[in-house]
Amino acid sequence: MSVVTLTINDELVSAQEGETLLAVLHERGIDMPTLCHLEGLSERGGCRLCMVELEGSSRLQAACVTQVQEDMIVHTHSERLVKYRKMILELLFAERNHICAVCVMNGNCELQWEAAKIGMDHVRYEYLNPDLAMDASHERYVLDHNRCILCTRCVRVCDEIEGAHVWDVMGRGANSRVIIDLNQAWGTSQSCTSCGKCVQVCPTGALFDKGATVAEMEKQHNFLRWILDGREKNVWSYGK
Amino acid sequence: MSVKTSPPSRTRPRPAAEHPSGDPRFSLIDRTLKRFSFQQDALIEVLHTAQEAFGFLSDDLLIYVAHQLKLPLSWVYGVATFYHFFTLTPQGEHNCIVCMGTACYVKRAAEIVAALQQAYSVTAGETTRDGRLSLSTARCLGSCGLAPVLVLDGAVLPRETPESALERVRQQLMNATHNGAPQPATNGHAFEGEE
Amino acid sequence: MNRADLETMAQREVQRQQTFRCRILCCASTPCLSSGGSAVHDAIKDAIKEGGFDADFQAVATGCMGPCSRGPMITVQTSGGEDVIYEHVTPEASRQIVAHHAAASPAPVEYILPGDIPFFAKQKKVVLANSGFIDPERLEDYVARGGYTALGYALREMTPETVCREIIDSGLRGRGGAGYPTGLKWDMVRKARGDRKYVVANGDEGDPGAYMDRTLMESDPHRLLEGMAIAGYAVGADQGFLYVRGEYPIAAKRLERAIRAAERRGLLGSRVLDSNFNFRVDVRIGAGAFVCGEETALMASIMGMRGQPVPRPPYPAQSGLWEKPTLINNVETLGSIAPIIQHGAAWFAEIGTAKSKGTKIFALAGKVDTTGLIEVPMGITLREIVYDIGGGIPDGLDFKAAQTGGPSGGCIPAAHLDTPMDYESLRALGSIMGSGGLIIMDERSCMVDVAKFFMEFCMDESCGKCVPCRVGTVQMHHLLERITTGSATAQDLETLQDLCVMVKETSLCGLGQSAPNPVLSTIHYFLEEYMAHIRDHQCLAGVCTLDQAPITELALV
Amino acid sequence: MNKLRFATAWLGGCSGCHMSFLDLDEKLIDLAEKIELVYSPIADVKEFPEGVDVTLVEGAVANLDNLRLAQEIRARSRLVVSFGDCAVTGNVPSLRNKLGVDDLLTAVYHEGPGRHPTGGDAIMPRLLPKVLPLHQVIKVDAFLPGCPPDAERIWIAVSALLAGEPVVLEPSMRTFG
Repeated sequence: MSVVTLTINDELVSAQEGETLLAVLHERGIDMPTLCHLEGLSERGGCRLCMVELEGSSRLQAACVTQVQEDMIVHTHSERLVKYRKMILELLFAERNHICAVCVMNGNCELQWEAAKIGMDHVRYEYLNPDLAMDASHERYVLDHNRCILCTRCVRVCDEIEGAHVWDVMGRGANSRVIIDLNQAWGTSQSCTSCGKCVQVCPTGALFDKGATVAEMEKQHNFLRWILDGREKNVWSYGK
Repeated sequence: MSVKTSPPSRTRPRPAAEHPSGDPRFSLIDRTLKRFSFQQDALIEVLHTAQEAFGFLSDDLLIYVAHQLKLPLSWVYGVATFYHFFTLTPQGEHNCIVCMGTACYVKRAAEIVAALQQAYSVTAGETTRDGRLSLSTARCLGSCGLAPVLVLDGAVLPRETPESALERVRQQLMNATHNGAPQPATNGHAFEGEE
Repeated sequence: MNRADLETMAQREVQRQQTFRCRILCCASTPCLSSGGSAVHDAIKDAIKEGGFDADFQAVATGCMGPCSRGPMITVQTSGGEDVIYEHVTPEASRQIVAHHAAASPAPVEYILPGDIPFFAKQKKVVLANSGFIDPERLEDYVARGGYTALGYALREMTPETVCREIIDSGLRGRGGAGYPTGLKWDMVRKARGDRKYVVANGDEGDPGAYMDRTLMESDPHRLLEGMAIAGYAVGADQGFLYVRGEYPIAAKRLERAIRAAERRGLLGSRVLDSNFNFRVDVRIGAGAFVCGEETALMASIMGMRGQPVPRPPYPAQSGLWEKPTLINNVETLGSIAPIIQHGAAWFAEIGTAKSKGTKIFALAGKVDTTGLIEVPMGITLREIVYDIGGGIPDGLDFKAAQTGGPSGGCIPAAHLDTPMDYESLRALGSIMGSGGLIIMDERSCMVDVAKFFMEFCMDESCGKCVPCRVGTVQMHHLLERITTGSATAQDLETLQDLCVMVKETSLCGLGQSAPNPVLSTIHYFLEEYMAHIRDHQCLAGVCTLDQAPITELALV
Repeated sequence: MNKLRFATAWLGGCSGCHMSFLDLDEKLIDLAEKIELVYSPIADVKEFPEGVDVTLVEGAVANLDNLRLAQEIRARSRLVVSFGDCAVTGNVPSLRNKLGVDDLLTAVYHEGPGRHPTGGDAIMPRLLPKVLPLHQVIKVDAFLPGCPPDAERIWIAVSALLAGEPVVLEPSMRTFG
């Protein structure tokens, strides 16, 4: 693979051709907020947090779905971008009932942390306060729509890694919901293998282990690397 | 998403399993399945046929379609709920659609919707408790020259007012014999006036 | 069939038509059918039969004639005489009309619509040239008017490269809204590598208030198929998909029939017109999702998935349907192809302005005297459309604004009535050409309410994939709702504007990127109206309720 | 030295933020030297005074009394700080927002345990249709998130306010919850 040279925030950077811009930013240690992106899953480009400015292009681009190109000039933290990222996070907090204080993921939540990092300390939009259900019918896991940000990591991991495609999204727009099979109680699903991958990749408290209470839930994504290394490279590294 | 349907290839269709319920309407679905050689990309076409045959998409139907096309249930459910055309609940005996396209809006179709909603205690998109009338709104039926437009049991009625709309619906509910069984929904195919 | 057979077929049909002394063309397009067009058609057929005029008279069910609000329309063609157009025809009137033309009895003058009125005189029919003159269900009718000769010419006399060149030279731009040069798109797909390629005709006309594509599909389906086949030849595709909006069953039916008829005659399918070119077309019916007008969402829908867009690049030209190079063109764009090949790029480029060539179809609706479907040369002014073609604003009221581009467009105020209708001029005014919806509003329309109407539309139609569009449209709608109910503060207007700009710049697809346009455009031209709502609790048009107060004023009560 | 006129107020919240404030422990002594506490739930003052320099407001705006007090605070304070998650986001009190006010009262007082108020008296202030964060009702100058914000956060914020500087918290100091 050939190497391309690009400029990121006024610094010359070399990268492998075919890499996504987001991967390069991460390698360089540039902090890029993300929510729908998760290494090991296909990219969705839906949360719009990793938007960057490309010189010569009037449109902003999501770094997770943009491939690096020779002579690309990238700005990742302009005033405008930071302002938009804050607004997007505000929109997410206003959309459903994200009450951090009483959430199982308090302290470990990606949404909570992205907001803190960027300095989103209040929400200017009207809280929509939708009346949403919880599904605790599965013997080991719980689904709480109040905390879901529709990143679809659960849908993708179940489809791409587990191969069961239990999850999908129903409806559209603000009425979208993640669903199990025919929008049925999780405990009644015949396709679910109870592997728990969806729970582990969920960035918020929308999916958690039954029995976890406030601030007790922690998630780990290492298994994705482990599975993919095994599949792609026939390497099973038990370290870490 | 990585899962993909495959492009249509013109292979010989395989025979469809007979549906255990023996309901002849399933053969209509089977015909469409065969026409598209059980290709997964035909899902939307198959759902169209299923809804035309049964009036709405019950869980049973969705399961049948999912199994025939070898698609995950949640995929089929996700598609069926994404598109406005598909309905997962039974429709009323009579069907009244008020066009809310821009031209109709400018000519105050919202007042017609409000009048009907009030008169029949039903919100647009729902069916009355007694199952006699389904009221819905449409995103432009493309008859903008005739705005505001109403579609009552498949008949397009041009240049309506709240008063005339109420009268027409009243007439329609009175004239049609109340046979109890819900008639097949028109599936929004509002212009089947031809032929 | 080869080109000579095509020629024979055309001649035979022309001769057949000439045996009739009088052809009565009845509009069988949706609007006319809705106003009683089928009863009129039946009455004419009966009158012909009863009068024993079968040999002399022919009744033809045709596509749209244009002035839909004056329907049902009929046109009578007499050998040697001028065409006579009748409006608001009733079954009773149609008997009189037959009698008049049969025996020269007095004409029912009250139904005659003069053919030289500005509604017709100011138009230029290129794409709709056949519409209203042919029976869309008969291949022969289309062929008699020169149909499929362009395809035959392209296949025999041109290479794919020269076809693309011709389209580039014509200056044709996408009629779906964005106005991308069609020829360049073709050339990109032609050059793209792929063992299979696809052509998609986008007939998912979702703009509320627009029905150009439906009319074209219903009135002249073969023209669209011919355009698709030429496109297929030019880019190297052997499969086409025609994506028809679910609300248009008649269009879908006619297209299905047209495909079968064309396949039977060897004009589609394998070895088209005895050449080595194969081209199949399948119809796919949409199921009601505005977002499917976006090309990547449309492709998802064709592949049987939720109609959600995916980020571009890669563009469909490189990786589209099933990751193969795919050409997606709007139906109206493809409708312009055959005339360009037939008459040449130079002829087409003569029409219109320097940067916007050819004609554009508009669905003229709202508060004008004559509403309907019109095809005008690019660059005509809005004033000519409203006052000449449309006949002005009824009830002695004043023109307030014209809305173009539907939920993705904006409003043009009276001060800009003399703007030429072309891509650049409309964009400069903060609106877009769009697919061709043109809604005229008078002083009884409240512009804040109009903005809210479109925002509600976008909110309902947002696919939900990206956050700015999914939640941003809800919040923008909320803020507009507050303004129209009187519970907004000056701060809310600022929040709204900020949000508009963010959603426009960060949304994933065209739906979200353009959803704020109606708000931004109405704020730009009608700020005073917004302020009147917020500051004075007043809706000058008398539309909004304004029956609530800001929450902060509650405590003061 | 002129002492700053300092106030704290308690709207719809659990008073946990005030408890956390008291966790400043010995720092309270330092604070007492710099400020004059002119209004607070922990001081017996009935009327919110004029000419306050800094007011920390705990709790969401849930009823008409909260709304009136918030507006009074705004009119009479130079700097208003949303103190804790309830004031910043609505937090737990806002969980009732998905229910209508009438349904809520029925559920709590009629169907709930114990005696219910008969209504019609002036004891219970009228509930707002929705519980709102403070900044959606009045202009707020600084935000101090946390449920409750711990003493360290409070100290950093208060120190900045007393020094007349903007409140700047480290990312780990500004998480909700």
